[in-house]
Amino acid sequence: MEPILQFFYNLVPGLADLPLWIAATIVGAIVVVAMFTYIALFALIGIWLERKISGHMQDRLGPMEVGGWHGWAQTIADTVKLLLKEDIVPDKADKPLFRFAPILVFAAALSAFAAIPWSRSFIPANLNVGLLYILSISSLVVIGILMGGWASNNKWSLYGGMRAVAQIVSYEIPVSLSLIVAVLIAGTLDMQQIVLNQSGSILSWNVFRFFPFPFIAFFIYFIASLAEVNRTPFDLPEAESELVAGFQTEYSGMRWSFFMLAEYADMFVVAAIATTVFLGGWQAPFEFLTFIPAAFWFLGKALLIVFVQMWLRWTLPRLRVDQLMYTAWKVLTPFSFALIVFVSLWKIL
Amino acid sequence: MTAQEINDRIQNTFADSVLEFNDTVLQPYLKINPAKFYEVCQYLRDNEDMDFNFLNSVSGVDYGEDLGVVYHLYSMTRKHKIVLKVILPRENPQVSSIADLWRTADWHEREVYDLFGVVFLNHPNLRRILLPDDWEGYPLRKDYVQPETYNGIPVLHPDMRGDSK
Amino acid sequence: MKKDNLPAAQFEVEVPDTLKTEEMTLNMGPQHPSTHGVLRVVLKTDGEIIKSAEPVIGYLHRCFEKHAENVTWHQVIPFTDRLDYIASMNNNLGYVIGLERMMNLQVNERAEYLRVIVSELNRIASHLIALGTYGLDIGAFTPFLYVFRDRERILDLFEEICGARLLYNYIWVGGVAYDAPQGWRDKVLQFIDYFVPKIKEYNDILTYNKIFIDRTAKVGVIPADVAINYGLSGPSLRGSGVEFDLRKDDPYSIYDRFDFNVCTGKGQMGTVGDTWDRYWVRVAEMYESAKIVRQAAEQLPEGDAKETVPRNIKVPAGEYYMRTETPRGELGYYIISDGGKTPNRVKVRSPAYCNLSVLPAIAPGVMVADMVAIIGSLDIVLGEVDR
Amino acid sequence: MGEYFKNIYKAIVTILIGMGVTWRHLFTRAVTIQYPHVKRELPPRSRQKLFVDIDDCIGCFQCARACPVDCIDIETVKAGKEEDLGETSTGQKKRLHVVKFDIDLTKCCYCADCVFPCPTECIVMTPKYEFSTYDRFDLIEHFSAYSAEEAEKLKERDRKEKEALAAARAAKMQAAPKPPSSDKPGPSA
Repeated sequence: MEPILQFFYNLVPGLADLPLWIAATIVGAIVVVAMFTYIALFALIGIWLERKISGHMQDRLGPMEVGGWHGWAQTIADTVKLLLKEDIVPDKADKPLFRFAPILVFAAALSAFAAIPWSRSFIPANLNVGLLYILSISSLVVIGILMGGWASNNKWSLYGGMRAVAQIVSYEIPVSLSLIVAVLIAGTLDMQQIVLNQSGSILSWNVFRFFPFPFIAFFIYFIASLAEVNRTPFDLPEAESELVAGFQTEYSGMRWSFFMLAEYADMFVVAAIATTVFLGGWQAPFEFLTFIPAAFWFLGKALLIVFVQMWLRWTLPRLRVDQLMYTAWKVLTPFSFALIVFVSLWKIL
Repeated sequence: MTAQEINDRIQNTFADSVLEFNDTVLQPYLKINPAKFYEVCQYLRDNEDMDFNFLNSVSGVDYGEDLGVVYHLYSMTRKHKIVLKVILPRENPQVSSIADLWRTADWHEREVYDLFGVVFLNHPNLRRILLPDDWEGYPLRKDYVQPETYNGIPVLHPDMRGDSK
Repeated sequence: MKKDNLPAAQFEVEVPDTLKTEEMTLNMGPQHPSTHGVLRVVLKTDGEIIKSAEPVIGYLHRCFEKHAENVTWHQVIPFTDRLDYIASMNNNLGYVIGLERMMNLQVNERAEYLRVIVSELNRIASHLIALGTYGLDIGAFTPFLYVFRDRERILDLFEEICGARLLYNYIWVGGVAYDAPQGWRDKVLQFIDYFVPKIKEYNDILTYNKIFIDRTAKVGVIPADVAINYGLSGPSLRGSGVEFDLRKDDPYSIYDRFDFNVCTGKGQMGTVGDTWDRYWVRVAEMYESAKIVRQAAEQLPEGDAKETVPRNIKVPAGEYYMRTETPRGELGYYIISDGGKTPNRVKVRSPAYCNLSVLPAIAPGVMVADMVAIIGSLDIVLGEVDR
Repeated sequence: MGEYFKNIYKAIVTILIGMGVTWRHLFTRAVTIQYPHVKRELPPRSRQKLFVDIDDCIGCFQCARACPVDCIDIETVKAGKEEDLGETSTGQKKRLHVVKFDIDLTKCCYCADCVFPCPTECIVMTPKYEFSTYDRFDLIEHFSAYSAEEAEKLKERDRKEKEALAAARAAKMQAAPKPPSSDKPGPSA
């Protein structure tokens, strides 16, 4: 928090005179609101982009009406509609859990933003175990999903919730193991430090160092992270052709939009982690491009990964539960273990 | 094998099983004695020369005085076909089920039961299939009168009810 | 049943006696995204594994057979459109040929060729939908829109020849409702030239996708003898490796003049008769149908397609069971005439109805996700199942 | 083990092939049209809304009889002896007032079976497809050239004529009981 506090002290001179805890609370609130706004904006733009990308990939145009130019206001209109919808809680649902689940899911997604470095100075919470923090906080999502699935008192939701638990818990392992490959190279869990370790040209990014091991690790991380955020081909928890809508079957309106928001926030989080850990974070690919702000590079790389996530979604069919488990336990996990061994040996030698 | 040969074989194997044989029509048919029906079918399926392995369809027919069930059989190996008819009385029509010979007959017979009220003896699961379980009457019989209500809900179109136009 | 040798259940889990488990009854449908209409399947599941499945049908029952008894011979044709609304041309054809055989009516050559062209185009359109929705069932959305793109072109052709895009009422007793307009034949040939390379695209994105193969191969295996015993027909039967196609084995119309192959499942990706084979038979049949359309369009004779359409349809008393090969299988019309103005009875032996009846036999032991794959591979149209 | 690696290889390659297909499509032109702004020109045979050129209608009931769903409702009144209703464009003499010609488009199944039997080709299907309404009853199209009052008047006249005819016949019958002649009953809906 130090750099940000410093940044605000410079911005608002009077702030430094206040006691630290008040100043920190104010700044913290501002950052949280900013993050929330960012997530909401990202979800708005992300959903619109997803619609446009899927549209064009399918030989159509996607939304074209609302707002004029290429239907840019479509998601805004949809959001307004969702917010105005009646809040329905099923009669036989476990009401407190049902109400709490979307909040928990969203809170988990939001908290993960705390440790993501946007530039040299802007990182909401510069923890020295940043990576560990993100991994652990983002696994809270699964509790929210199970809660929602269980509390809905609907068999399809239950299926979705159970699938989500099995899937996300399994895929945590390849996710963590593949990140460890990069951690081994960087020698730290501090997100900012990992980025700083990769300064220089594109070749000093983790993904290209010790070639090809971190490259494969990046690949494994990307696949496993798709499963973490329930995207195709791993969208089993919501598999619309099997489970109607999975854990969110009974949700509508505002509560459902929280799930949606969390999904897009999670998409961005995993992309941001991949960027930070493997793709040099906010670093420019070449020295002479450093005049472009760091946040641009960070966002650019993260959004590129988000685009690939969308691209895959509109290309691939869905796996079955047993195949999902096979992929996690028999392919991704052994491979990431092997990578850890190879990279450690390389480091030792 | 022609229909005539099939007829001869059946008549030789099962005495008075064939009540009528007609090959002057487009598709020759045999009227089978309901009492012997199951045995004849079993013979038709299992006999090497017959080998009727495919049951095309089972249709209920209302002939006015009687009801009938018509079976279209085909052999994929021998490429011959035959039509079997069973004539049943209007009151309490019963014939043995062949659902264990050709499993496809299961649903076909349920349909005939549903729409004509023919009871298939030894059928594994003789329930209505197309209509709701609590439907009354058998709609494809010629003397069927459409009820005015179903569970208290008017079912006839206003034009047909005659109370408004 | 003597000939029953269904494969052993795919997934079996040993549960120790000390652990108390319960079966869950799950109502899949009538409103469910992948039951292709209003089919309801009552599933008994043990976790993800299905113990038994019982299809419940009748939600779309529209009393076709009762209707047919109350309208004139010709007026039945628009109702046949609505049986299998994805392949209306083929539905018209069966009924009409049945009547023509009863009336002993010879049809004009040009009309015969037009009939073959439209029914084979409709077969392609129907298989395209089967492909697209199957992709959708497995979770791939994009192929669905690609097939619709190409299906639209077929519908455009139909709209040009008969004015309707879905329910054609085109094939009439004695001929067809309209002769082909100027230049229609060339458009058909152009479409075939455009379409055949497009099948590769579907194969690239769906058929040979490893995930798709994993999802469909070795799932829902129907051995040949079981398939025959359950009265399966069409691609579902041929997927089990039975080389049986009414266009070859019991030819009607002028199908004996064309050169085409009967495609059967060979178990390329797993076992013969699995869902991938049934899917693949449809893909392969599109090539064959395209071949037939090309031949028919090239040989299309000049003439008046409406020449032999009778003004009044007088069907002599008698009965006939007419079966034709629709995209879903053997569609049989059992027509009984008493010589009057209206049919005495028109019974429809619908292929989807018989194909669906195999579901309880192959469902036990598969997963919920496989259930979707199996229903999709049988390619049912509920309009035809329930009539 | 070989199978294991082969599977992974196949998965990666086929996924890349699939991604290639969607990537190519990302840059191909959309095949859809923006419907309310762009409208497709329908072929002339397109079977959409029914239209009746009532000036040509001779009230022969052929279309109503051909309709499989009974959505055409016609009522006619015989023209008087001195009345001349003119001719249709095909040169047929009109002998009936078509006082009612309603088509219930909610029932219509667009099969075009009514179009073919029409002797004067006055009932046709047009390529007009945008006719949704807020009220179902607006979908009942009234084609008759007569207003409700005129139609009522004509029907009243017809009824009176028929009554008079029946009375005259009854009187005749009483005078000389003969087997009733096969009179043509006026077509009724």
